[in-house]
Amino acid sequence: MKIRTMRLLSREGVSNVVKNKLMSLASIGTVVIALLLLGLVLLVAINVKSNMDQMRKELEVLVFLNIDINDLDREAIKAYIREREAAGEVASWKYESKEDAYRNLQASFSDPALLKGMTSDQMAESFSIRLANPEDGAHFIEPLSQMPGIQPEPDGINYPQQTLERITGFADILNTVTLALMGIMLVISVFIISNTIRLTVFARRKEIEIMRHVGALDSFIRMPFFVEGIVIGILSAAAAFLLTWRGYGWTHDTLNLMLADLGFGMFILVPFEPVGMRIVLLYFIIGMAIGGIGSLISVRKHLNV
Amino acid sequence: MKIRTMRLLSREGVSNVVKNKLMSLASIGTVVIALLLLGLVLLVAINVKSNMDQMRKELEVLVFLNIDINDLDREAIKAYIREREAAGEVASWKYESKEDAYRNLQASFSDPALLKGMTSDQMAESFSIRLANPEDGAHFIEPLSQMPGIQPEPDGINYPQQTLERITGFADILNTVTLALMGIMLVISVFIISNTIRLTVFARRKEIEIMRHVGALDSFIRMPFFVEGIVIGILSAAAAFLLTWRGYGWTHDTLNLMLADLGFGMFILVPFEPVGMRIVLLYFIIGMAIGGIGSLISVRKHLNV
Amino acid sequence: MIRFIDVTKVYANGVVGLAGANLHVGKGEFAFIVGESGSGKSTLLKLITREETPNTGEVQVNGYNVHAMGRWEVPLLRRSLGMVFQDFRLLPNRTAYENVAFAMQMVESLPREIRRQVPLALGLVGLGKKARSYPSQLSGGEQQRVVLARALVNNPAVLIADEPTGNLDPKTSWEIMNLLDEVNQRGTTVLVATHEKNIVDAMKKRVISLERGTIISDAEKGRYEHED
Amino acid sequence: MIRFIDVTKVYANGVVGLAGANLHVGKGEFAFIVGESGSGKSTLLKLITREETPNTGEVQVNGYNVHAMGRWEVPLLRRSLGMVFQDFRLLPNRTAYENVAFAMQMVESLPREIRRQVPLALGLVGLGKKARSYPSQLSGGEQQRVVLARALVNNPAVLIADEPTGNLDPKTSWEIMNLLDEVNQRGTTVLVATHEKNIVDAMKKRVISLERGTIISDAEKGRYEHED
Ligand SMILES: Nc1ncnc2c1ncn2[C@@H]1O[C@H](COP(=O)(O)OP(=O)(O)OP(=O)(O)O)[C@@H](O)[C@H]1O
Ligand SMILES: Nc1ncnc2c1ncn2[C@@H]1O[C@H](COP(=O)(O)OP(=O)(O)OP(=O)(O)O)[C@@H](O)[C@H]1O
Ligand SMILES: [Mg+2]
Ligand SMILES: [Mg+2]
Repeated sequence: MKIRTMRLLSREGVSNVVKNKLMSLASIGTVVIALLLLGLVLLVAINVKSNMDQMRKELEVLVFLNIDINDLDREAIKAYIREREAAGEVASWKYESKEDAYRNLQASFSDPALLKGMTSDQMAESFSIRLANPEDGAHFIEPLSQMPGIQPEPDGINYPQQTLERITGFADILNTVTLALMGIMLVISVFIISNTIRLTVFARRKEIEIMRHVGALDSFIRMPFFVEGIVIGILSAAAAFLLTWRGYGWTHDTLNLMLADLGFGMFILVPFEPVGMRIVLLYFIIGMAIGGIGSLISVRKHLNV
Repeated sequence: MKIRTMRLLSREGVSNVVKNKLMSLASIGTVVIALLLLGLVLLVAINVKSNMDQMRKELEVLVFLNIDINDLDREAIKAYIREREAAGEVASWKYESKEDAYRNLQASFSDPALLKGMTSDQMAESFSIRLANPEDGAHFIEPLSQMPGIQPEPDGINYPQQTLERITGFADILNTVTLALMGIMLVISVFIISNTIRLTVFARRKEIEIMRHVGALDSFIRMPFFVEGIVIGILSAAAAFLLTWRGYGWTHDTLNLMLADLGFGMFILVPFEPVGMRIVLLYFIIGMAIGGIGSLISVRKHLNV
Repeated sequence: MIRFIDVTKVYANGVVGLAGANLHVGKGEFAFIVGESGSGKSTLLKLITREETPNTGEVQVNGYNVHAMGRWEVPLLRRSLGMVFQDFRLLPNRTAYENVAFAMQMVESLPREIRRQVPLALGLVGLGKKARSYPSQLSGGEQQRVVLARALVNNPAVLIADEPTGNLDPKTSWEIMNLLDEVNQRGTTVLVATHEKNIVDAMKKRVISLERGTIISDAEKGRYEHED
Repeated sequence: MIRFIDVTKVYANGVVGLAGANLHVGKGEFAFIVGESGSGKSTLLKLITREETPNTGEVQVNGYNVHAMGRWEVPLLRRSLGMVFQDFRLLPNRTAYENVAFAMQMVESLPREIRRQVPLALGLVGLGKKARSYPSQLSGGEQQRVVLARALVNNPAVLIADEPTGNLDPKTSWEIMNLLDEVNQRGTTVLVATHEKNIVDAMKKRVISLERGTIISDAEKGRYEHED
């Protein structure tokens, strides 16, 4: 195909988008919807994941020391934690003395009378440790549990293994569900779009017939439809992105306010910017792929007749 | 229009569904997707609402009595609660004696040593009351707070007003979001479907022209398209229902298991049966309306040419 | 029956289709409309069937002003007209039989009537054997004849035919023209636009000649080429 | 140039389009194909352009077996053929000029060439003034002539015309036939299916007569009605 023919046919494809307004709008509309569905699933997943990561990061290993622990044992434990911190396994840690513990207990009871007869001597000292990687809990706890001065099981070392497992399990489910939903949405999108394109090609089958009639090569016939598909893909991606950007911005602002109002301040929607680029890319790639490939497939059916 | 013409044209419409396989499948596919989107929103909303209602129902008014309360005052309070129960305002209530309270406190501490020096005498008796309508809390508490024998503010009467407000607020948001989403989905559905129908009518504009050519009344021309639309609506509704039923059944079983596994046993998906009927109705009504009205509108455009 | 009063049709792009035409075709008449390609024959016929509307002047069919009709009256007008046009216009997904029957179904004839009339009409145009063929399975001339059968099947008051023999060999053309003559004998007003010089000359009917949108002659027992 | 060897075409529904046809049309020849409606004229032409394929026998164009060609070779075959068919087949959303230019663009002619040739071709068929009209704005005969201009514009080796004057008045028909003769004089092989008895008889060219799918006569300087 000569450059000039290519240019001619491409221009043809672009102008077809304008000429067949009805069909172009139909196609763009469906591609936009398909992309929005994809984007919706993606954004929900990203947000849930980000919130869950935050929750995981806040999990702590609690180590309760014997009430009558000696300084040597305490320092050994401290040294162990410091060593692991140096190795990068511990993100941060905190020591709670007997006095701290008593004050906290006091604060948690509304009626101080209830603590009558209790003294700080009866409280246990403790370390609370945030791990860099919560999954490595066992690896960190194993040597610790052998050390002297720590309360016996089951109270000595408290690691919310169960909570972690819940979160991890939930994240796994979420990943699967997201992938499945994305898959379904993609299938639906391709279905809607191939329908639309098939119909537009069907409505223009006479045109294809006439092109063959005057001796147009198959590649000549495909070219305008292909360009048309790509253009529609690009326009759809742009529209979908605009809608997503605006829509998410609005949802982000409103929902974060509402969540804060209702006291769920720990849950927040992530801002759009960091994920925006990914979504732009996704939209344009999928939009153009769907448009281009969709039209090629649809035209082929009519070329074989 | 004579009965026989009506029958003829209706049969025409039905057989067109079969003849124009490509277009019928395209239309059915899009209507099914539209209905599924609606169904999805509806089912999510129903489930969240049902879980939140459950949570609301479990809210309790806690009334702590003075440690040195006399029998008269206690009986007066009990009488008040009974009276309100008779009036249908109280769903159920429970009395917790000093001994019960002590035992519960004991059970909540892993180390009984921590309760050394405390006796059941130091505990407060309490009533826990579930209201029939949690929103009426203030109305129920008002007279109660005037009665003697109840601990002074802020500990005396504990009603999780804040939790209730959170739940109610969340339910309000949910209602709005659901309505908005349903609206958007409906608009999207109508958009996708009217696109598809417009394209199918466009592809058959020659046919309409010929019908007009031989003197067919506009109503004659509309009839087959209308029937075609209705048939497509019905088929789509049936398909969408089947998919929803199966899909929800599967999700229900799997997700409830997972939630239980992860210890979120208090959250459960409602079974399909009670909402199923509503969804069938919704699908069929919307499917037929969209199909029928959609085709009438699309045909009209071509009748005016 | 059909009356044109100072009718002018200028198309949107400025081309003059018909210019100040005055014409009267009485009930039961037979008239040929002749003229070069692009002279306005089809335009004239389309004004009668209301596929086009005039810019000025009035077209009357049966005393009614066609232009002033409501949208809903157009089908009723068309039902009184049998029409054959240059672009054949058959429903592609119906057989020849079904295409003809369709015209009867649209005027709500009895099924019994339909079963009787349709084969008759197809037989008249020589296509009794092609009843079950789809348009795509018919030759150009055969398609044209199916259209003619469809136009005739309802015994219309007026038959409007635009080059009904354009794709037919001379022998078949003669048969068709004789058929139209016969239909005319039975009382139908017939208007035929045609290029068949031989037939026009031989049939000695009324001939209306057009040239660039103007009626330049209108002669009883006329000939294809008018004598000034 | 074109050769039919024992070619039989039976359509899917059992109708015989062509039966055991043998034919040779040499380079630079001019031949009319005549016969009643449904006799197989269009079938014969469609076998050359490969719109239909034969059941038995072989159709050769320029020595190549048309039936045995690969899909991708068909466009190349068509480019060497100029084709005019009964159903006009113009692109509805392009003007007359653009429709003709399109055929040149498809064979990748230079824009300069296109700007020169297209008006020439439209002028040849008498439509110089209608270049900017869309098909729907043209009369039946005008559309047919645009198709003819499109078929001629690439100077094809063979011109296949199926009733190119079906919608034309006698005068214009003569002009077109003379044009085809002229094209033939310049070396193009011309095959015309037609019903124009007067013209066929007057032009004294080769005439191939068909009857129910069979070639019943093939005469140099023949007449429309063959003499047995
Ligand atoms: N829709 C239209 N828009 C613009 N011009 C038109 C339209 N239809 C017809 N014309 C022009 O009006 C003139 C008359 O056209 P008409 O179809 O009446 O001719 P005709 O006598 O039927 O010709 P033919 O014998 O070729 O069919 C022609 O020049 C044609 O180009
Ligand atoms: N696609 C098809 N399927 C079945 N039968 C067909 C098909 N095309 C043509 N025929 C039949 O084959 C026979 C020859 O058709 P053809 O089109 O070759 O005739 P023709 O000589 O061109 O006639 P006309 O002058 O009316 O155009 C006719 O009887 C026709 O009905
Ligand atoms: Mg005309
Ligand atoms: Mg033919």
